[in-house]
Amino acid sequence: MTADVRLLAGPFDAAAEIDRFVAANSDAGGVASFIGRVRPGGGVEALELSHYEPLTLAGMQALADEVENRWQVTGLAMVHRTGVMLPGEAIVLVAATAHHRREAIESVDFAMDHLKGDSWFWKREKRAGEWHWIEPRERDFSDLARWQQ
Amino acid sequence: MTADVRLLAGPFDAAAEIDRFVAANSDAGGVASFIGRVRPGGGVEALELSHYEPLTLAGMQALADEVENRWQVTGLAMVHRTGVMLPGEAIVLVAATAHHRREAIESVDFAMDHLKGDSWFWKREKRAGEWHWIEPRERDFSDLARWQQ
Amino acid sequence: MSLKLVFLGRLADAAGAAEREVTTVPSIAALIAGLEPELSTALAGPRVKIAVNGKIVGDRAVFTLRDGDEVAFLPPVSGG
Amino acid sequence: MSLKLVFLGRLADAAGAAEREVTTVPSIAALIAGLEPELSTALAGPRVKIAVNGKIVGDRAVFTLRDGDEVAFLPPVSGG
Repeated sequence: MTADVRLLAGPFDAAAEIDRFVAANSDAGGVASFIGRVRPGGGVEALELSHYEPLTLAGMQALADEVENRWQVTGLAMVHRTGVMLPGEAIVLVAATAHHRREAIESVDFAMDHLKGDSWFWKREKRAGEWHWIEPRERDFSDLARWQQ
Repeated sequence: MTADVRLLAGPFDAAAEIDRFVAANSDAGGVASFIGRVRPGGGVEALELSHYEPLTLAGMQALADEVENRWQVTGLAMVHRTGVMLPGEAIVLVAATAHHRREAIESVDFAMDHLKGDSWFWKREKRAGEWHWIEPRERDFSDLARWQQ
Repeated sequence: MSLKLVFLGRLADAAGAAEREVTTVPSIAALIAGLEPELSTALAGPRVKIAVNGKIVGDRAVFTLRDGDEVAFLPPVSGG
Repeated sequence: MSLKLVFLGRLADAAGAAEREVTTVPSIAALIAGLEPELSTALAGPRVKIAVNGKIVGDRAVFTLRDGDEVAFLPPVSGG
């Protein structure tokens, strides 16, 4: 199995990616997925994700390898935006198939926790015309800690 | 919030349902979902799900209510096929949005465990031209037991 | 003067049809006893649940059937 | 005879640009010490990681820089 791991500089259609993933994994009984988007409302006018290619993409590949080691996934896709995104635009898609439904769901859960809390992305939000850097959140560390038992 | 709970007698496009769900929940930051399909291969020529409308749909509605009570879901869809399905066809789609990503993922996990192990569906498979009823599986009970702690 | 019986899952095979009309009888025990022996045995097991007019019957021993009731026989549901 | 510096996240604001070229110096300590004081302070913190040519540096005290190296300064990543 080869994981489909991509960094995209421009907008992507997350539902179409799921459609493609389902078609590419036609032998799978189930597909778990998570789509993360820029939340409309709350005063965020834009979101920018910076990355450092040599680390960011390599880190996502290493994460995909770890998912494959922990669960019997038969298909895995991780697609992540970079650059400036507007409210409603997709930031990230993770989709997985596995031998059992719960493994597929856990794989997605694990990959999302690590993409959010343990990846080489730097994020800032534009509010009232001003950019503000986003710091790490306590919740991200506690989400990650769940997997270290 | 009103959950979108449906029993469908004919084929449906699960990725298109996710697309519609994402559009209907445009204020949500993330969408977790699971698509279950008739697994191709393994000798299954067709799958038939019988239901008893007064219990099956009411049971799915009650399950949706329970999901809403346990998690702060902001959107929930449960779409389930009935009748005869061919390999590759979608059987079930669950999609959820919630205030936090992990709540959305857990809601989908919970709903799938209960749809699979605790719903009014009777299932038979056609193998080599013969229909065989499917009995409950031990794994379904253990999946359900996780939520009763 | 009749009850509508609904047989789900493999019980439809045992009954030879998914539905059947029978003359009204007052109790579930009498209803089951009045069917052909093999079907009667299949329905009497503790794992078969019974719904009357779409509601699961709690204690079938004390339940009174009425004309026009729909009585559904529900074997254990299938897994994943 | 130069190093390429890359500043990520808020460090790009502190540096005034995402990238910069500087004359090669042998150690990371010398590199940081040679920058303007505010930037130097921002880079010296223990939460700022350093990557050379795409690999995180383990012990920056003993790392030797070479002509043409790309040195990236990585502040803590952002959360969810």
